[in-house]
Amino acid sequence: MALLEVRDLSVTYSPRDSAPVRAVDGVSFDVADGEFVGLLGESGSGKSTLGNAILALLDRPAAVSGGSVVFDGTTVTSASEDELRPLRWAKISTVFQSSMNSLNPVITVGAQFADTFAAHGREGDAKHLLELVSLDASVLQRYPHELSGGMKQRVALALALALEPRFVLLDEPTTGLDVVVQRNILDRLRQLQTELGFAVLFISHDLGTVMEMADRVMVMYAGELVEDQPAAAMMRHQLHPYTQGLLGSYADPRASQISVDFIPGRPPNLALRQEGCRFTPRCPVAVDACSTTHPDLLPAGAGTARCLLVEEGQPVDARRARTFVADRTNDTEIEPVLTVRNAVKTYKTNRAVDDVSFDLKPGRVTALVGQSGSGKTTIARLVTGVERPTDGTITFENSVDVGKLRGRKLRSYRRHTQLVFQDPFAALNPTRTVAYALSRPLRNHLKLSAADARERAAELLETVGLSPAAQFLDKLPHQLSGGQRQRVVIARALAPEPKILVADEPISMLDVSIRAEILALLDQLVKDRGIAMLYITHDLLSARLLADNVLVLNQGKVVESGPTLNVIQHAQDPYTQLLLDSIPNPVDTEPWVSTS
Amino acid sequence: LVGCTGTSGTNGSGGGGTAANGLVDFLDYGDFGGGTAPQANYNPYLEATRLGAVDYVFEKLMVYDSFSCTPKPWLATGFQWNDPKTLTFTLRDGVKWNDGKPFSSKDVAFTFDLLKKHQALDVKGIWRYLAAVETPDAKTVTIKFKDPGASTFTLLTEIYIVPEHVWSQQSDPVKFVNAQNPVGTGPMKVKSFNPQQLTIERNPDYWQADKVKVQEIRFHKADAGGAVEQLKLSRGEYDTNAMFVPDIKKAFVDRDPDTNHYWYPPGGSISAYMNLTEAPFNDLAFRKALTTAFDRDQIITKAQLGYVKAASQTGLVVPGQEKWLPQGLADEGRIAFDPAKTDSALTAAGYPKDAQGKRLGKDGKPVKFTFKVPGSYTDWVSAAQIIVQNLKALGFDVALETPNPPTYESDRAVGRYDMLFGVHGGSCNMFRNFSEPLGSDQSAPIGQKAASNFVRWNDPATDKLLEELRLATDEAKQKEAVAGLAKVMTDQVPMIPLWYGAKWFQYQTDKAVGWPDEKNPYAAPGDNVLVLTNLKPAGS
Amino acid sequence: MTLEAQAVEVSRGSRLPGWFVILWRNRKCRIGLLMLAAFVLIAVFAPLIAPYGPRANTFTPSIGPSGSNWLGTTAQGEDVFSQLVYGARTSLVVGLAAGTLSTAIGLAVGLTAGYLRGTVDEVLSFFINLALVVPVLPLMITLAAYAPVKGLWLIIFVISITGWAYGARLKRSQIITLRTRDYITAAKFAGDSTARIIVREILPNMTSLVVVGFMGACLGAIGGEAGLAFLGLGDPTTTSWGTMLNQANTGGAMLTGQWAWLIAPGLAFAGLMTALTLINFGVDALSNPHLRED
Amino acid sequence: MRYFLRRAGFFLATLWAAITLNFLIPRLQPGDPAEAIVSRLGGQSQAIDPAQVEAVRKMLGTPGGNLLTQYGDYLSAVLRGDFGISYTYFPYTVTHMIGQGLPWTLILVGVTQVVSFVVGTLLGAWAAYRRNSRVDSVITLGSTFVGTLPFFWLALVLIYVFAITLNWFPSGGGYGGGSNPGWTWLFFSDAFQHSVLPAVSLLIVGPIGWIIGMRNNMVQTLGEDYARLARAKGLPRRRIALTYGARIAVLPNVTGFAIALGGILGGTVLVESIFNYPGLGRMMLEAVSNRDYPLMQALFLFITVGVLIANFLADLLYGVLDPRVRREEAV
Ligand SMILES: Nc1ncnc2c1ncn2[C@@H]1O[C@H](COP(=O)(O)OP(=O)(O)OP(=O)(O)O)[C@@H](O)[C@H]1O
Ligand SMILES: Nc1ncnc2c1ncn2[C@@H]1O[C@H](COP(=O)(O)OP(=O)(O)OP(=O)(O)O)[C@@H](O)[C@H]1O
Ligand SMILES: [Mg+2]
Ligand SMILES: [Mg+2]
Repeated sequence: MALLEVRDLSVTYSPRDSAPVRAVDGVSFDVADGEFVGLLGESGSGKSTLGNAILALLDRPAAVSGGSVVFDGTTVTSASEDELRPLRWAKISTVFQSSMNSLNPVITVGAQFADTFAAHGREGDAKHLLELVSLDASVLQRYPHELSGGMKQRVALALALALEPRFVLLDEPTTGLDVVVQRNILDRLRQLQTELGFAVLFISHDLGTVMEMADRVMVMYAGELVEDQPAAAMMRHQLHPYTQGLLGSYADPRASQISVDFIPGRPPNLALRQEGCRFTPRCPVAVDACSTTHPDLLPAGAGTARCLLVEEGQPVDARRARTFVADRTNDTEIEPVLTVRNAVKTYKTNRAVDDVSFDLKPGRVTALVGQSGSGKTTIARLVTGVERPTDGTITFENSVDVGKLRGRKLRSYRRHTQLVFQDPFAALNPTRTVAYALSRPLRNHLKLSAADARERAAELLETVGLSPAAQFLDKLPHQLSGGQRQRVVIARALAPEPKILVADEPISMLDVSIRAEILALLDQLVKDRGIAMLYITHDLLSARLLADNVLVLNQGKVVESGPTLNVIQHAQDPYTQLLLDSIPNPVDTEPWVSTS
Repeated sequence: LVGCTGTSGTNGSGGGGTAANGLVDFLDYGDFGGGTAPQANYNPYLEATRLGAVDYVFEKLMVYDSFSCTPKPWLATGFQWNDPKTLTFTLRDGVKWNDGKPFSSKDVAFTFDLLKKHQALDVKGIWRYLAAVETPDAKTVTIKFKDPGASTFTLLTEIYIVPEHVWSQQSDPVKFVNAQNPVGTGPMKVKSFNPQQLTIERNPDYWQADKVKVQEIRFHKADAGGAVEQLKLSRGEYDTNAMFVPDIKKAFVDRDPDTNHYWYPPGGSISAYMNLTEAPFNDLAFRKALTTAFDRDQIITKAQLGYVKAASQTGLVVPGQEKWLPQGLADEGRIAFDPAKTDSALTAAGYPKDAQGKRLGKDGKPVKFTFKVPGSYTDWVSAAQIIVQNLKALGFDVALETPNPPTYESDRAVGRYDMLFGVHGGSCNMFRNFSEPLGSDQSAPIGQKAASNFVRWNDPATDKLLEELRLATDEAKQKEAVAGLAKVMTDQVPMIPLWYGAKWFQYQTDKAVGWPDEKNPYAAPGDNVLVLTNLKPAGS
Repeated sequence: MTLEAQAVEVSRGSRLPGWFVILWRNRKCRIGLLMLAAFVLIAVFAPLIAPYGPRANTFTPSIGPSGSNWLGTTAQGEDVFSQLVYGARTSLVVGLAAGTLSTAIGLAVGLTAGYLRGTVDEVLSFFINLALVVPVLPLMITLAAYAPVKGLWLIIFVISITGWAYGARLKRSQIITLRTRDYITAAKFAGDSTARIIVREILPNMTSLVVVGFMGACLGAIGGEAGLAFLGLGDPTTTSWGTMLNQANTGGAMLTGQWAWLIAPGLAFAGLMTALTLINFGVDALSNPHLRED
Repeated sequence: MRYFLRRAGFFLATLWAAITLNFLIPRLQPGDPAEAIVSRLGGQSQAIDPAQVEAVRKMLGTPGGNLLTQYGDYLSAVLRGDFGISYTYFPYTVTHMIGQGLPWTLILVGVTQVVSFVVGTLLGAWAAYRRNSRVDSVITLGSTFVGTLPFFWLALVLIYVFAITLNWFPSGGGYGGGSNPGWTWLFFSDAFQHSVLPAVSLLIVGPIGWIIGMRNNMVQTLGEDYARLARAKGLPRRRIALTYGARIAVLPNVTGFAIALGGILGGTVLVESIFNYPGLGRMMLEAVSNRDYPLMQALFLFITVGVLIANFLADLLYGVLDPRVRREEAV
């Protein structure tokens, strides 16, 4: 008997405000003792809901609407809170998606450990636990808010292991953390898991990480499991078209030739019942039967898959749909449109930007990579005239001193320099339509009439691939998917026909499957319009895909720069190497090559 | 819990109130002044903040029966005008201060000098008129006036006499609260005080101790007019009180008709003041027409709950002051409500109604004016509403305004109004009763603060009558002048008296009898010492 | 997702504004809204519902309930029931007017302070904080006692003047978070003017806060009016439940045992306040989604 | 330190503003305190004697000099703690009068506020703990109706029923006339008797705000991740409700409470004037209606300073109770 047996589990949200949503639908799987299982899936596919159901932590309006969860012989789904209590934490513990918020803010870390031990009448050594996650014992006396994000995550992990459980559920335990820190924690986790031998269900949508860490990987789509295979097998051969698309959006930036795929479209509305396969609308290889027949999760390959084509034994290759191949040239002859020379920005005593020099050239992308807090955003602010440099110069078209612009002049400079925001959810006013958002720069900077602006807005939408544009003009942001929103944000930045586009981590908030799509779009725009782009990211893969040149930033200083491939393949600086090492590497040594 | 409440245990009416010595054990009185958190203060000149006991501890040379306006011998047995500017009082023998020291003319002279030295204590403004106070001997006080002093006589009788041997020790008599056993000549002494209750007890050495049949008076702190106080009164917790009680008959009298009584003698006149400097109020015919315009009866029954009487147009308070009325006046100068008469008189005077029923002025435009009333005086507001109704019925375009009292008072003083209420008269000083509202020296140009002639009546004939009244020492002459002034009121209508303000007075006869009432109005309710010396144990 | 976005989401497919839909979904709030609607109807149709004018003093004073005067008469011979009906008008007008006024002041001050920051913010924040620590009731009493003219508008004015600060503070802090939102920066990049940004980008995102503030101000204003009127600082010529209570108290309702005169305005007042408080449950849910599933 | 300086700066600036406002109020008012005093003596139906007004004006003394020197004098007097002499209680000083009223207000309202807070918070926590149960409905709906009853009206009804009809309690005042203030058992029991009705009427309407506030906060905290984690950890429900729900949810209420305590002096006007209770609230109403500017000014200052101090303490308290508070942002 497996440690955890999930059988045909369904979870339904029945909010008073809207139609019920079946967020988890007929999910079945087992987890054996000591096994490390990954759960992949797009945002909203029901991963956390499934996790909560396993932990018996569902709250109104969510409820188990079918099936069962049996943990170590106890039927969790029907047990009372009293029956569950001995199970909780002693045998099954968890680290939540947002462990930043999962520590009680008003009691010390030590008290939270004590609390945990006391609830189960156990003795424990909190210091030792903290050592396990490489934390100092002094952390015990501190309050959560006195810890950094990474420290909190580690405390949460240590807390989860406090009673030596047999099963730990990790729900995106490292989201929101710096790449380097994230790497550190995950390494530690894997190590502990091998040492202590607990089973793990690891939820994430970051497939690089999951693939690298897990023994076995399950993929969820729209509330259903669509595939379940050992990691290695899945790396080699993905059964389901969705999994193929998902994995296609990953590549190793160190490879000399790389390409990524993406799946266009968005997942179905779970409130509506759908005949047939849920992936049909986005599936590049769908056949007629897909939209009528609902496939079952059946054995295939090294595991199971939910696809009619797989069922019928047909070869499935969904990766041909859209592919984005990094194809950057490098020449130095072009006249720069913006030059930054020895720029320094000091906040009080903190030199956020320290003697940075670079050029932006039309039709070229310069990437700015670095750890969190290394000064990337500050440079973007300097370039766009939001902040003035403490020292050094920023010159636009050899004549305009950006650091001295104010008022009207600054406004006209912004006609040429636009910003693409990181978070497409925050960058659009939730109460204003797409047409409004797009028409503002057109009316202000290009002085178009209202009617012309609307027409132009429609063209811009087409440019960023939102067609037919008329369908989008009068939508409010919440009616758009993340990818669509990001496209609107880009369209808005393009509206005044800028010469410089600054993109501050424009894809970090998006699902992996959408990222490549946006990158392809940016790449095309730069090429077509000869825009000079400053692309800010901590993700070397996307820098590799998009940028001609890369600047590696550490504590405000440029530690390495040059043509992207050069820098990545022959990193000189130890910091650049650290960044490169932090990239999850599912296929150990040789770069992953797709098999078909 | 019943009966544990401190006050209620000792309260209550019924027999048993009379002690063996023929005295009433104690009487429960109402409020004793001094604000809501009273502090011991028996300085009789600090009128604003002293406690009610002062009236029983200190005495005056003469005591006025302020109902009929007759002076009664008190610390002085008599007085005599040597000449119009010289007045001599003869003091009573055998009067002692309640600390045993004898009372003499020295104390009287000291008192007057005290007021001269400390103007803040001279609340009656007596030294406006005095030249000197002399004491030829221990029993005689001679008062010299700057001008003929007949009109100042009542003021003199309002001065409490204080002991020299106590007060001369005080460095700052203005701030002297006299809190410990205040020394006076009066019928009572302070027994105990806390902010909730003030108790005074009989002074056995009082010069007319035989007339004081009450051993103790207890005053109880209250927010005057509060509903709870009314309830307490109606439950018989007070032997006497002076407060407004709605529906007094049902609420109080009917609960025990044999014991519970009230008497609300009239005070000053409340009149409609018109701004005589502006049209149409500067037109005598107009004013005269208006005298019949107001439904006084409705004001009395609705706004004043029937507690008051319609006022005489003469400005005199009848029936108390009926002896001052001019001859041949119908119904003591009271004017009946007769809107038809007003209507025709107005039309005759050149104020016709137009087709829409709007009253037109001499300029042919509709007459439009405001009536102001202090917003927080609810009964006045009700009265004003009736007046406005009356005026509207006559075709006037009148608006009611309800400013707050200080604004109202300042508007009235500077003449920034068309029509509003004013109070005048009611005291025993006939000169003041008429000079204050009518004397041209009490007036001021519009925009400046008038002392008390708010209507700005400016009439040499009136001033002449006032001067005669001021100087007249004998009563016949005074009556003649008062009659002349009363005629000014009826013939010239400088203002239109509507009703007399009531002096609230409720009492119970189960413990003590002899309270003044309509049948035996030997004093007005506020004449405390007169009342006290007339009280007798019930059933005796 | 921001609150407004949720609200928009919730109201999808209906013409009603999102905040209203959220309010209506809440059971307590729905009861409150219905009760309020009843009061509004009574106020609007007061002349039809009340048998007599509120100030018609043609009846025998101080009598108990009878066939012609359902709740008896006042000491001045007015019909208590008619006053009760007309009193609803006063309370609602005060609530509405003072609510609107203080919300407007709060919005103006909060917006300016929050958006402009710097010295302007320092100065305005100081005034906001000052207004917050100034004791409201005493200030109200003083203002009401010393204002040159009595009247309903004075009361409304006084209540607004004393009641705007809390809303201003809330709005200021919300605007401070809003103004650093990316979409505001985006609007700057789009070349929009400050005024336009405030009006078109920020304000629409504050509707729920404005509703919250307005409800709170209404509640406070109605209570404040009644309290002032009860203390005798109101306008005796307007008929409100507060003045009714004041007159019942001074007019000896207890003394003459006219319980109806005393009880009715109190209950009517409590009814209206309950309605508003119940609505506030929904308003709380507006700003705190945790409370939505009640 | 910076935080402290900022707070102190605000404290002083507000104090100064309050003092200045106090200085200006009487000078902006129409009418004359002397006239107000005299007309109060006579009642509305009596003519005012100008001589009397003059004497009273002399008694009160008028401040000399131009506005600026007056302001200087006033400031220095206030700094010396000299608030002058009350007009209503001449020649007693304002300080003396405040000393008379303060204990009553502090005890009556202080005690009822504390009880309201404790009861309200407990009930609110209970309602949140049993959210959507019958207990919750009874507590929230019941307190809503009871709590919205107009307080002054409630007071009248209580007086009518318990003081007048049943005669269980005295109808007003701080103590009976028969017992003299002092440290005697008799006086205390008498004072207690007198405080029952005012206290009850305050207690009936008092808790509602705390109930609803606490319930809302706690519903929120119970929905936070840390409360969920506590459940996952297998902590007993009650313990979760207390240390993870109530403990955190009560924080905003505690600050609110400190501020409410600061505001009690201002909030007692109604209760004290209905029950004729000898505290500061009633004194303030009296001072306002009598134009007793010195007393009024001092009471205002007193109340403002009370609120300010309470705010200040609330901030400090919050820092102690809630380790999250980043104090720099608290201003
Ligand atoms: N309280 C709720 N009411 C209604 N629907 C909800 C609620 N919470 C979640 N859902 C829906 O349930 C579905 C699954 O949500 P869940 O949080 O499990 O996704 P997830 O896979 O964990 O996503 P993410 O990667 O973003 O964490 C989503 O479509 C979401 O819209
Ligand atoms: N307004 C500011 N005042 C003070 N310090 C600042 C300010 N803005 C940024 N800093 C500091 O400057 C440094 C660089 O910050 P910046 O935001 O540019 O980093 P980043 O590389 O964009 O990080 P991330 O990847 O987390 O967005 C950080 O140490 C930050 O704390
Ligand atoms: Mg999740
Ligand atoms: Mg950044």
